[in-house]
Amino acid sequence: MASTSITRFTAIIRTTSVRGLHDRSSVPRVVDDREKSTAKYTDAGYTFRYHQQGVDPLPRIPDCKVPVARPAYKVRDQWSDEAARFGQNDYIDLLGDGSVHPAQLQYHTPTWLRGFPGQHKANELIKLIHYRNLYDAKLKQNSPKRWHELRKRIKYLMMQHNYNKQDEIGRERNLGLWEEEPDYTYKDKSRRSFRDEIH
Amino acid sequence: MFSKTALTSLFVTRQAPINICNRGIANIPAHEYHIRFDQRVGRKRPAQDVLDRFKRLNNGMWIHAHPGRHKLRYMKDETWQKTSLYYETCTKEQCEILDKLMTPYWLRPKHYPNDPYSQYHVRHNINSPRVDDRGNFVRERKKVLLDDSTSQRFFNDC
Amino acid sequence: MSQAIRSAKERALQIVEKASRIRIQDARDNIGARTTGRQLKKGHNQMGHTQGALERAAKPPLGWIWGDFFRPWQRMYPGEKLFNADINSRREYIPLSLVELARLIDLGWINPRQPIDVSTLCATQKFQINPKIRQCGFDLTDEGADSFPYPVDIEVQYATQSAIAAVEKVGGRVRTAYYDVESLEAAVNPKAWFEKGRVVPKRKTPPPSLMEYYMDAKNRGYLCEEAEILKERQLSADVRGYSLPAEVKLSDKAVDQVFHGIPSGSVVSLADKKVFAPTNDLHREYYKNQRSDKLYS
Amino acid sequence: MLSRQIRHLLISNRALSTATSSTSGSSSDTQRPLWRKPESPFVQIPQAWVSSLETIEDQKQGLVDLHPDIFRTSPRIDILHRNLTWQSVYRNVQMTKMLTKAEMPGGGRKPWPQKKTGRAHVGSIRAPQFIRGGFANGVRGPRTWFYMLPDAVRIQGLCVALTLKHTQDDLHIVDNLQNLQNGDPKFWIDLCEARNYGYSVLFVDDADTVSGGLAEAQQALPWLNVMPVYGLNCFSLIKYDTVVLSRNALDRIEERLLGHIHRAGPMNKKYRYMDYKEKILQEAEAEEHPHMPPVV
Repeated sequence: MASTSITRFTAIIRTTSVRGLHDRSSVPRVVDDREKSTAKYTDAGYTFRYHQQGVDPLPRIPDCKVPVARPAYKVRDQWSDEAARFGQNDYIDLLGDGSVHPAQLQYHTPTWLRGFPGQHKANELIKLIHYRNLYDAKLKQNSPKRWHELRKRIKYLMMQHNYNKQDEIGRERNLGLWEEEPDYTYKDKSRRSFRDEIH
Repeated sequence: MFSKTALTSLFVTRQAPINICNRGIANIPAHEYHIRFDQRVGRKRPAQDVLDRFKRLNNGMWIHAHPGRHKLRYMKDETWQKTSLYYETCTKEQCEILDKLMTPYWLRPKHYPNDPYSQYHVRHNINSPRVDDRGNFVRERKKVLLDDSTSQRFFNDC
Repeated sequence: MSQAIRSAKERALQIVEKASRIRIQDARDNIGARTTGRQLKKGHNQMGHTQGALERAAKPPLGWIWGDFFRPWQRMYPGEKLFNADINSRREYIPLSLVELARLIDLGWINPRQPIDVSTLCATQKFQINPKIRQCGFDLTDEGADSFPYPVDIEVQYATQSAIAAVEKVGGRVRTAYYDVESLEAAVNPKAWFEKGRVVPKRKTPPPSLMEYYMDAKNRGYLCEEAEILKERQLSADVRGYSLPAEVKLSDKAVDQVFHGIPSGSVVSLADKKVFAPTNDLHREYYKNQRSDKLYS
Repeated sequence: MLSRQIRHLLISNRALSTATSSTSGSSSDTQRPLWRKPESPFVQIPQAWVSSLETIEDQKQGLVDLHPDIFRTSPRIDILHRNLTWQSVYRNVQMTKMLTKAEMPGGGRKPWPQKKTGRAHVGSIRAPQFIRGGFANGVRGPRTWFYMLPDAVRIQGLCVALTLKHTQDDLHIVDNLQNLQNGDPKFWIDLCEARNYGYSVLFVDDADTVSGGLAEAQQALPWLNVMPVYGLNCFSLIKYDTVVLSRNALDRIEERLLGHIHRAGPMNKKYRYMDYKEKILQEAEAEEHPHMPPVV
């Protein structure tokens, strides 16, 4: 009994020490959380003070009476009206009669973003193009400055994604934003220039 | 570099070499080489110059014509006269990168009646996985309500 | 724990039963369900040899594998018009083999005693047809032609000769019929069409390029005369060597009709379960005339 | 290939045999026809007591059969986890927008000459290295985390949550929730205490509204809540210690969930913004300014 416990103890010691030596060279393995296993505590909040006596002062200027800035203390009520009903109607398209979808119930989001897929590459660009396509006329007419800025931003992002970031080469995610279409016309390579129209 | 596949039934319909102008590509606008995001809808566009030159078969393989097949034909030998008219298959790496340049429309298997390529849409004796990471068949058509053994018996397409 | 045979599910539930109440913070993913890849070598995430090459050197063009940057490999091959040039004018069909049809009937998705057409097949939710990208309907293919048991009355958009023969061998009936884009859209999803309150469209006559196909009795085209088709049936039976049983004819659609029993030009109310026929003379006249599908050649 | 008629025969045989095996000493409630009951002999049919909420003590009125596909599925905690994560994340919106160099006012002039000043070479006072400059790679604009889980996962998540509640004896069935006599909070506290309902209770009913004693109690007690069937979700099912279903709600839940489990179309139907775009924008028209576009 004792011998088994001792071997177990040594095993533990050995694993920890090996891990401490070279952690990154291990074979990729199934772990609970990779970040957790690799991240080390570099700062435990302790400042070494070998020659100081007494208690550390609070982080403030001496004799300054201004309290340390920190977020206000808040009590979260688990059973307030919103918290108690959190998540209600998330399954309404399955459990209801099928006429309502949770995407329609996102009343806290701006109207043009309700139900718009939010997690994908080049999200900002696609979002802005969507905004532009919806409000182009209004923008031009009533807030030309913002229209200009939007144009600038779209142009910048377009350059960014087409030239600088090369991550759009890859499988396109089906975001449900576009109809499927061939989008191709054969170009006759024997033409003198692409501008020549052949009829 | 290439694996040659004889697509013999296809080159029958080929135009006579004389009719083809042997001019190279002239002044294709620069954006066709670079732009992948479409301004209007904000999505990737299929690479047009790939679609001009390559064809994707339903089994995920790409084929292209033999480069230089119309050049100096009179100088070349009999075997070359014949084999230069075959289509060639791309390598695996090339197929993968061409797939990446396409939109989902072009990656979808399509069925046309009287398709001259119909014999080449299936490939047998391949060991690579039948499904991709999402469980969709890579090389074969998805059958409706058919189990695997029945589908093997009737279709023999994988 | 009892020694009776238990499924893994029951054993898992037994553990849950003994456990304390499961709270939100107890829900977690399976261990190993999400693992991230690890960078094995420093250079693996770099598009160039060095970071500098990535930052300021010329980037290869799209899809580059070999070749120089101005003439990468994919631009070294000659263009081929036969490959994709006609993509915008090609007609795509959804393949429907006889095995799959038999299987659908076996499992009760389709009633063989009713006439089968596009709406019947699409109502099984096993097929997706998008008329907007020139998918023109179903192509009846001949896989499983040897053992097709059901005498069905089926209307498809395209059919191979052997599939036609296989259906007719057991006394079935095949017709190939053309649906234009609008009527196919209505036939694919009738519920959405009716809910929008749209008028049941009239099927247009096929474009010139398809006229020949649908006028040919060999293909059992819907524009042929019955006598010719009868002759062809007999002919194919003689050639293939089977005796021709009596044909089932479950119902006949008019040449311009989309749904069985609903005349074109009418409006369908799903709430009242009623079909409203047009009373205005102008409308009636409009839906009486035969029109050709001029949208495509 | 099994023809439909034969399968029907098999199903009816099985139903008869199970019914005969489990009729011992229970009321007529037990023989509830379960739609598409699994044919496997290893499947246990879960059962629950039906009681009434009129008295403090739990008076059993009979047993009721529950559908094993819903109330006796394998306890996939990971699927439940996916559902809970989705529920807490998908509605998030971030309204912060950090302005870029281009969007900050001014900054068009070169602040000092390029060379010979001894200072850094700068083109604009709104460059990102300036305090009060624009932000590079900042948080941009209203950002959503919206995505939809596949239907199959959401349905299975609901089934798992209901299964967990049932196996841990936290799922109770009552005959009626509407128009109860007693609305006194003391009565409801005693009731929950006597029946060992735990800290919080969720009542689920078929109807949209609830009236009578339960409505009053719900007003008074924050940990006691009522939900319609269509409001049911994984988060609430797990958050509340006890879930009480009415008979109507039970029938409706089984109807809806089984309808989806056995539906004809694909279970992983893609959520497409296109399909809902028109409806959403139409609904939002009233909120919009007639001339000005919304602020980004």
